[in-house]
Amino acid sequence: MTLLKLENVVKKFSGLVAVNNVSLELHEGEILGLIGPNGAGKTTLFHTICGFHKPTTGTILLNGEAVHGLKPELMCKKGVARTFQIVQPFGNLTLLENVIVGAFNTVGSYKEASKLAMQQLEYMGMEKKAQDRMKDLTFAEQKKVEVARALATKPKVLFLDEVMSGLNPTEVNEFIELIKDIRNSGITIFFIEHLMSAVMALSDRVVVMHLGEKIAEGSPTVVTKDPKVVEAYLGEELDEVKEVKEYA
Amino acid sequence: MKKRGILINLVFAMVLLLAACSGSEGGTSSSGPASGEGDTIKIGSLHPLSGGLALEGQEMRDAVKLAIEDKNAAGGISSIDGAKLELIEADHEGTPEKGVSEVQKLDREGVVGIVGAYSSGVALPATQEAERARLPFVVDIGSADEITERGFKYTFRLQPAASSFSVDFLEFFQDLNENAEEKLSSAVIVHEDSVFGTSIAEAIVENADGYGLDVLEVLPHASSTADLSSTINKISSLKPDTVIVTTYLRDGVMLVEGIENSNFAPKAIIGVANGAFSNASFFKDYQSINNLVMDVNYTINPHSELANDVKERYKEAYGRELGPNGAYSYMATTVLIDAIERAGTTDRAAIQKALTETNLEEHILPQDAIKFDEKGQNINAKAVLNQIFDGAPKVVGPEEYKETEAVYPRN
Amino acid sequence: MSVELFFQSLIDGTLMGGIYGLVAIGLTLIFGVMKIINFAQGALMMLGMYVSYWCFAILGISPYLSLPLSAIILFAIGMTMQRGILQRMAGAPDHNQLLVTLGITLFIENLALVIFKPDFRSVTVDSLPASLSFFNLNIHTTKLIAFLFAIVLAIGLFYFLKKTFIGKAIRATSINSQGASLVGVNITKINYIAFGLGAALAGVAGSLITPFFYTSPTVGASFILKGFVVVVLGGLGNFIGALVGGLLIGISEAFGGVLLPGSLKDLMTYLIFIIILLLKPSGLFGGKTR
Amino acid sequence: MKKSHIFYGIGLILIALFPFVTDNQYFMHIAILILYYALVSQAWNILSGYAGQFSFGHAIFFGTGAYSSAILLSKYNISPWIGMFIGAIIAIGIALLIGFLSFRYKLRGAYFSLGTLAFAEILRILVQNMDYFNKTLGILLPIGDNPWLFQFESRAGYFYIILILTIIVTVVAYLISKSRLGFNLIAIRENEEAAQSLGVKTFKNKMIAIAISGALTSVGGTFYAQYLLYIDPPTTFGNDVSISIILPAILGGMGTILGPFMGAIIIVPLGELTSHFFGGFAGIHLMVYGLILVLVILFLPEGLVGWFQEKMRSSRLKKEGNQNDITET
Repeated sequence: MTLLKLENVVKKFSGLVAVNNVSLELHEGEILGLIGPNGAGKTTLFHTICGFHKPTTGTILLNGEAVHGLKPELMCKKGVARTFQIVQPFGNLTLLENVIVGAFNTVGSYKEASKLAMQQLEYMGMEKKAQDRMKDLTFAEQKKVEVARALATKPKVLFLDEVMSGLNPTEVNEFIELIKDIRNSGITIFFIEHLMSAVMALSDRVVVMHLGEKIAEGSPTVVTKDPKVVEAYLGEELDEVKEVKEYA
Repeated sequence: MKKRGILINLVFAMVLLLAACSGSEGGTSSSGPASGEGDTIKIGSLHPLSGGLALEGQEMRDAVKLAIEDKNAAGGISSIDGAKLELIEADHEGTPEKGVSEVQKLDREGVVGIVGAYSSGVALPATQEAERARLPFVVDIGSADEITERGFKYTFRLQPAASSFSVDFLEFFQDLNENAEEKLSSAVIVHEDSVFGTSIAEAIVENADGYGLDVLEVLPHASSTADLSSTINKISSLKPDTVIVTTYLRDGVMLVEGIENSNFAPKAIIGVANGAFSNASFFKDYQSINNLVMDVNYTINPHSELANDVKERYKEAYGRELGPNGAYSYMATTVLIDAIERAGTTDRAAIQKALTETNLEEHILPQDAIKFDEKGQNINAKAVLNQIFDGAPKVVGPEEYKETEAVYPRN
Repeated sequence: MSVELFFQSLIDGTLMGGIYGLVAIGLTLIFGVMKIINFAQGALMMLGMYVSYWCFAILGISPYLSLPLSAIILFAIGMTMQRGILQRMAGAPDHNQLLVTLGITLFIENLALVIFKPDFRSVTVDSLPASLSFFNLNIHTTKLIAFLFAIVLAIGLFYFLKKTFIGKAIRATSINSQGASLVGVNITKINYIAFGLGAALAGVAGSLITPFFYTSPTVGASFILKGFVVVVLGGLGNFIGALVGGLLIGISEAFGGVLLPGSLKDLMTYLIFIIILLLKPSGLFGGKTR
Repeated sequence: MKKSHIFYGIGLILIALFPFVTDNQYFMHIAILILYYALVSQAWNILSGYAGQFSFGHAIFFGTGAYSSAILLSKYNISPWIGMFIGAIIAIGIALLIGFLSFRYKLRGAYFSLGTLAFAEILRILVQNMDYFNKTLGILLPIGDNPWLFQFESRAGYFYIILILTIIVTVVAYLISKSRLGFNLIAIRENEEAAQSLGVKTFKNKMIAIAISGALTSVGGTFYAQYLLYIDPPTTFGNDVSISIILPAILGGMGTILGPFMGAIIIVPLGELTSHFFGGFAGIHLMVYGLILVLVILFLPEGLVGWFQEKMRSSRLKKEGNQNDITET
């Protein structure tokens, strides 16, 4: 079943076209990967779907309901949660308080909210540091809390923007398992990732963007063999190209 | 989660509060003055010593000091075994709540009376606090009518109220026109927009009709304004016979300078209780623009020898001319000292009673004996009309204090 | 409104506007580069006024000659302020900087009160006629000089920032201090210089207004709020903008004073301010919105 | 939780007993000022400390409260007890208008501060020019001893009123800080984008914050007017008022419950002490006051309560670190 549907979405910034006529579908319960070289417009697309940008033209349907142009907070109320490419912590708050903010999306009382938040922290394995301040954490830890915070809003679909960058291999493996687990709990996942191993291991399907346009879509193994995709990655950092070719 | 920090803070707060409480027990009791036999008798001075009104406040504080030193030099309070007087200074910074707390502090210090205020906004709550503490408060300057309209027993005021200033001005205006060949009638009122200027201007407008004064326009401005040119332009476009001015020193000078440099010369510039036109620095430093400027003001009696003596000694001691404000502070202090002398005790109620019976004939003000009505207002208080001739002010009215004839209209 | 009144108001408003611009130029440098709302700017200007006053009172020197001295002294004071206090607060929340400058203002103003006494003091420039008149209109000479200085300073600083190395470094720091430090700009030093320069400009403004404005410890208060309004109107760090913003305020005040009753002319300033703030927060000449 | 409640209870009882310990009017006045500053600063704290919208013009609401109750009493003979609520309602109206303009047009940081400052100046100039408000002459309120008209013979009456009001405001702030609203506000302060992504309706929450903050500040204004019995535009709508509302919360710790109270307990006596010790030399006391202000902000940038919390946190971390070491060895 289609959960989210984009039809001809365009986002321009004073003349510059960041997202050009992208249409795609996100099915309920799947893990969809979004890849593409730097500057492809991936994060802009996320911003546009989540309500941080208004699409210049095009429609976005969530469960058949038009949601384009809604503010981010309303998108969240409708079950869309996200993390940020550059972490956006509430630095002066404790981890628990960070997650409580998310929990209050659906819960009314402080008691329930903190209970839910603690559960999410435990889920991410961060409960021991619940009383630490967010700004005192490492980058990787902050990413985890950001996921916990997003999950605490009880979303239907979770947007993850390069959640694994900067993590060491062990942490990456942990995260891959975690994301699978989240999907198994019934949450649809749409994620941007540069780390091809993670994309290959996780994605049910992959969408590829280049220069604002969608250039390919399909199963990870098929997409990475697509000559257009390989070409798009040429001129990128070498090892990434290698990585793409490796899987090709 | 923050519990512990909060608790420690709370304990800390308690300790502070308790310290404050125990401190109070050790302090002087709140009722009655502390000064006993052989001690000095304390007099409080409450003026704006810092902030925008510091100039006036310090001038007045110095005048209080001089009055106290004069009495001490003359042997102290003879009815209390020659007890010496001591000045306790307080600074109300121009804020009402500070005014209240300073009255309480003076009360704790055991003063037998307070001289002060300057700003009406502070005088109103400060006198109320003094009333509550049954502490005599002699207001030297503070023009709002309400100060003596609240039925307080312990509040006395030397300066005429705003409304009486305006009436004095209108009477002078009428007299001037009677004696003049050319009668002036149209006028623009320029005033600074705090209680001081506004109350005087409003009272003039209210009563103008009966005195043949035609007020074309009232132009208020903030006393700390950077620019008065639009006021001046408006005056030149209205072309009134007279410009009536109630301002503080700085804006008063700016205004006269501006008029002088414009194309329009009014036939008279008359200040009402003006902060500039009776100020020594205005006489001296602005001779090119101040000629024949008039001012209706509370001031020093030019015919009194005592006044000249006080003026000289003030200048010697503080390097500054004794202005009208200081003259009133000096006299307010003298009135209080006189009451202490007559009461023969430091009991405040007795001093209050003595104050109501004040009948001081030897003073430096252009008025009959200083006496208070049942509201505490100095009933004989009178403003005089000054005019500046070649950089020196001369009294031109009323008849009994006149030094020379007025030049009116001035051109 | 007569033609004469119209033009006289226009002239007076323009002159006064130039003076507001003059006061705002130093402020916009500090606000624009270091993002500090410097409430002490008025107090610094007051110190500049006293430098010129004492030079006049003791040595008989005209304020136009003591102007460089007041710039140098204020530069040193500004740098010390930055070095001793504000530098230590780098990274602290904005409002803390604002409150610190407030504390500094309180300190400087009352220090002046203690040392210089509260007396109003004035400086006269006898060599100049008080006003020039033509077509029945008057131009205040010393205000005109201050106005011309404001124009020269605004343009001069504009080119200083554009052309010189230090100027470019200041601009780079204001746009992106991290980026500037990456390309080898010594941020700390640039901040000293920028703040010193801002203070020196306050001193210059002070010297220039002594001939027609009283010097006293609390004089800064008359200008500081309008200064901020002008800075925001002109756009942060924009000198020409500050000048034009000053003119806008000066002229609207001049006409407001003639046309509006009571002291409502001051309302004009703040209404204009809020409208600009809401509709074009980057200022009249700011290109990008925040 | 229980233990802390007992502590608070004991603390409150101690404060409430204050008038029995001393009948010294001066100390009573200082205690009243401390509580009053704690109240208005706490009210400011809700908008600026929690929601991070740094208002530099809270005199807007303060003056509204002062003038509403004073006008209602002097012109219509309506008790300030009722005037207090009417004032709060008017303050909410003004707050929503200012909030709508500021938040709708996304005024942030220094721009919001300067904007509120300008709004306060506009109100001051308007009041100053309207006959209805008696222009610059201000309003003098009748003196008396009718508690129904907010008048008390003894200062203790005012003390208990401001004590109760301050407790109410503090409890309101506490409840907010533990509610969804409070977390939403803090989230907005810390990172508006992240807050939005978590479903926080930023505009609505900011509007609620400014309304509550404005209403509570106006209550402080009402108290001030009825306590000093004389108000005029500069002492209610002036910049100095806004600054004195801000200072206690900054010194004590913005965005904390006890911060405004701690700040007031320092700053009011500080002003008194400096003028006590240096009062003989006009100006020096304000110099010292300014100097101490600079030093405190320099060395306690998070305020007193923030500093304490940081100390607590680091000592806790150290302890935990030690424990970890022990378990590891």
